[in-house]
Amino acid sequence: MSAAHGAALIVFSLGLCAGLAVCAPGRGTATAPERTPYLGGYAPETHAWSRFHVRYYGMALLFLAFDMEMVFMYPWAVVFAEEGMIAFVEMLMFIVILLLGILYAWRERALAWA
Amino acid sequence: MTLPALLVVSAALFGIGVYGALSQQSFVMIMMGLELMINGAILAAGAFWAFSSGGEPKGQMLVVVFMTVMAVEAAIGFALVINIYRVRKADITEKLKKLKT
Amino acid sequence: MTEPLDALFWLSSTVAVFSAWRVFRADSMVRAAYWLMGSFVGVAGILVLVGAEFLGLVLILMMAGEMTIMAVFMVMFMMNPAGLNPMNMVHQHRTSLLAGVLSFVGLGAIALLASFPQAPPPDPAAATSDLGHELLGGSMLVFQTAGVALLSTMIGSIALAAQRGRYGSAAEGSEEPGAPIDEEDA
Amino acid sequence: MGLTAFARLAAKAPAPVFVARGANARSLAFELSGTGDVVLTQTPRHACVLLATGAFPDSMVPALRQIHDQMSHPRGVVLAGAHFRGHGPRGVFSDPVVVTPEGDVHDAVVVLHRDLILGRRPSAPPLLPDRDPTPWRGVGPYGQGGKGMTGGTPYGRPLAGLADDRDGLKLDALELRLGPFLPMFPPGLTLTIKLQGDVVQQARVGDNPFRTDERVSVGARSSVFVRALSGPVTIRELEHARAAHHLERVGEALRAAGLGALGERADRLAANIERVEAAAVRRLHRLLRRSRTLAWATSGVGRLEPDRVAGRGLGLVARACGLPEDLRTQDGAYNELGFSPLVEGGGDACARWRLRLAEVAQSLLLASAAGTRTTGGTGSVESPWGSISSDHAPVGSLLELLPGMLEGSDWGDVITTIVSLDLDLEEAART
Amino acid sequence: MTTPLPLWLAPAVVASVLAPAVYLTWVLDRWVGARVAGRRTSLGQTLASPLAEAAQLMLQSSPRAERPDRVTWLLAPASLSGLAVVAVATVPLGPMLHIADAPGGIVLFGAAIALVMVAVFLHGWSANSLFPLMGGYRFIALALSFEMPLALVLIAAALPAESLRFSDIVQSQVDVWNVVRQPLGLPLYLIATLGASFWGPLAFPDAPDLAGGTTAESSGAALLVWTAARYALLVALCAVGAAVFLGGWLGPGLPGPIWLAFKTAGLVATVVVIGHHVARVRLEDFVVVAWTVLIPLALVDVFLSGLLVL
Repeated sequence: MSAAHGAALIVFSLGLCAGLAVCAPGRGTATAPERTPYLGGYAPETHAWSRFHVRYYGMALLFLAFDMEMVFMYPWAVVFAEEGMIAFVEMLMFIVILLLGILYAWRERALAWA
Repeated sequence: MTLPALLVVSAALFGIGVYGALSQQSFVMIMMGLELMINGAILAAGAFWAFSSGGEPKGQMLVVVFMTVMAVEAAIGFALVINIYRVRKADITEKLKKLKT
Repeated sequence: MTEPLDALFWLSSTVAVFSAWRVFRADSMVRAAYWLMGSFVGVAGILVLVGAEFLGLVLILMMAGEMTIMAVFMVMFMMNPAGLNPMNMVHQHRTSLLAGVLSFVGLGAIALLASFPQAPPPDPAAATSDLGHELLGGSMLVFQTAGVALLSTMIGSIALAAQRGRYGSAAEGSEEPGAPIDEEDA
Repeated sequence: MGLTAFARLAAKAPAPVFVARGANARSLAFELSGTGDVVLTQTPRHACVLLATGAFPDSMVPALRQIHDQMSHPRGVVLAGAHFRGHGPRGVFSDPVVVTPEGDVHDAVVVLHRDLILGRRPSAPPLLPDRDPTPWRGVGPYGQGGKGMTGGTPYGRPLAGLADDRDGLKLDALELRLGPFLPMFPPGLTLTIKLQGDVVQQARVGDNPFRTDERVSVGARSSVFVRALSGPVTIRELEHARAAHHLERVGEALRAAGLGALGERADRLAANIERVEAAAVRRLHRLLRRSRTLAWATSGVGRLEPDRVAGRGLGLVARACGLPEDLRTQDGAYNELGFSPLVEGGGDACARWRLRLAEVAQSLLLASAAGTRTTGGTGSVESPWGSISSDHAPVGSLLELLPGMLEGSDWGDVITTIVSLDLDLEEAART
Repeated sequence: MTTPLPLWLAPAVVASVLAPAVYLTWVLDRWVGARVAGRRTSLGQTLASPLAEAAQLMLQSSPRAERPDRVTWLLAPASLSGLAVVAVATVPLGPMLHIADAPGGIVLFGAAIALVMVAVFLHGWSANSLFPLMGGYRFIALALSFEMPLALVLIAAALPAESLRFSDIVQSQVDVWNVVRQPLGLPLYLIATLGASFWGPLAFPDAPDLAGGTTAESSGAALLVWTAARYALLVALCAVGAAVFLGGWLGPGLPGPIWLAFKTAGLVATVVVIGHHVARVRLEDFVVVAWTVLIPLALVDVFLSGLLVL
């Protein structure tokens, strides 16, 4: 493990702890009306937590598959200059295949709000 | 930090995944069990790569393939969940069985 | 340098296993999904420790997105998604517990008893470029197959999820006539 | 000692104010934002001072008390021209600062804020009793609120129920009553909506709180347009009022679009309308016309078809649909000035704010050319809300159209639509 | 190429870099806001305003919302600040001054930005209140759309460097900066920056139409942490942009860190000015544009810069 990851871990924990140290003490007590969620004056009748309809689920599914391309692309970028043209062509093929997926999703209107 | 230690952790993750995949009723929770099993597999592949392959890149490739499998499983799984919920109004496995009769 | 590395390894392992166990013990679906992410982060930490730094980081990168999507889908499709009413949605609990323990014991026994080839640790600095060369050379076919698999995943998942694809409504013809649909039972 | 220095530093911060507006509220925009000592907040949680202005009918008082309690400590209340029917000014809040009609609201807010931060004045105690809204019943085996997974009232509230959806997925719909003190809502508006995800499935406009039996008690409407119904008013005054009104609406639209600073600039122009230079308005106009994202974000949102608005006297909303409906064309004084109505095609929120800005420039031109000409007294007047008369308030028809416009749009579009329509409930209650 | 800084010094360096940067960004934001509003403020007032605002928030109580998810309610703002700090730490400050210059730097940065999505979503989810909840869900849609272009333009910058390490990427720009070599990169990166710090036209989760969105229920110290973390995140994103596209520490005469500070300040100023002038777009429209225009453009950027390397 390179020391950089250790440094990243250390600064993350310190940032997190600093944030917690600032927000954690200031809780105080509050009455029930003081805790009521703000809706412009009236109290909600139900909990806000519910089966929230994610209108962009088509896009989310597309993302799940398309995101994998990143995993292939990072190591590709490192060796690109060494491998030269073959790397270019192979990744172009890979990406064109994936772009077909976006094209399909767009034609099916899967990106719009359901 | 030795190979057996890593493999034991990986076995623990796999075991919890098996338990989850078998015991949960909800489709999405079953998928979580599957992902946990893949998580164990990723760790095992990484461990073998680091300790007994001498840096053979195929070991890393195996991890990448596991990640791809996970993405595919998640995307298709969620799409199926949506479809089943839309068509059968079912969100847990028992309901599906009941409707099949 | 070994001491802190060992400590970090045990820390990561604890995070990975503890979070994995909490996944199936959390009432709130959002928490369950992020416990699972915690388990992946633990594994990513171990990967970074053993020198697969790129794979570890990319695992975190992927899982943050994937588990967030997991969380919102869980919220969508689970009754009582925030676990405000504590619940227990398991079946064949004993069998699954047994299966889980058995697979752990079996795999753990292999891990401890079998002898694996020993090899010097790989050079972390070259790991990423090794993977790149492998991707473009030896495993080129795997790489391109993954592309096709991902394309079919995209098309398949969108075709499955869409309400009204090019072949008509998703519900059409797939509902059995007169099947009793009880929606409110829990 | 350290704490005092810290508090003194904190007292230098701009006072975060949440404004609650009733009927006939004072236009506070300029008074408050002039020096940067005051900042308007989007939610009472961020505020230190609750500023109530206007007349509050009884039906709004519980909500007012609720948002008072939602503010964080330290907190205080400033009343500027606030009336409460059936209560004295001090009957609703425990210890408010009351600003006289001649008094300076800005100063009152700043002083109260400083006193609160420095501890010279105690934070206002909660007004409502500390009681959970729904009695808590732990009946389940784990001590949860009810039987089953979705039943009962866990932690005092039930869970949302399933509802059909246009998408075919039957998921939970949240039924909510929003308003009347949401910053992007016009005073008094409440909406009962059914939300699934962030899309509105069903919307109903709540009762107009200003339409009470004893109309007088809500405060007589002091608008110059209402005055013009019964007696002559100079065109200069009328057009200045129109320009100021439209500028304030543009300011609201800009705030809703996330351009708070530009919104403040529009408010400042509105407050100084009689001294404002046409060039300043033109600069703002040019800036906004050029903004591609503002046009992109508002075009197609809240669209009204011309045949649904024609002939209802909807004024600017009709003109934004391409219908040249304007009472001013029938006025001799306006004809002398060479008035012809401006129109804009599209009928959406984008057309409406563009037309508003164009009409601001037109009104300023008319006002400067009008000299001492007068208008009015004919029983009907072209107001910013359309053609009004003593028995006709066009806002009413907009409120009828509103649910149809909101259903099926996501929350961002809901706000864009509401802000673009200029729904003045007080005006709707006039008839 | 390991860090020349001892590990224990890393937090001190990050803090001493980040604290003034956050303060100055805050001041700049207030100053530009006052200018756009046409309001006159004295320099002293502007310089004091962030400190005074922070002090006021520290004195304000923060009552928790009704039945929140307490752990995540606390953790969300704190983890946003942690992630912002990590993102800043990845940027090399000078040729020999690195804090966390990992060999997979752009992956580490990408992971931090991906976790920002988790933090913002949890901030919205944990309050159990409508407006924060909708804000959290909005951010997921936004993040899933900008993440891909963000990662792709960074990969394009990694091609000539043959490395994922930020310091190598900076070093590869000795002759010509990436902003010239890859003209598509910086504009796409700035759009992603607006998204990742939810700023200006992409300020969806905390928008005024949601009454403050994910912050609608928070106040006091928690709100202070959230606000400061957002500024820190903006600084981090701009610093990475300066390192990747504007040559980082490279520049004649002055020491490297000063150059980096200037370039970062330029990007921060651009974003702040955009924030006060460009209206928020519709989320649904942005999602479609991101997938059909921005991602293909980012891929074009990758392949064009690839051709240039060959």
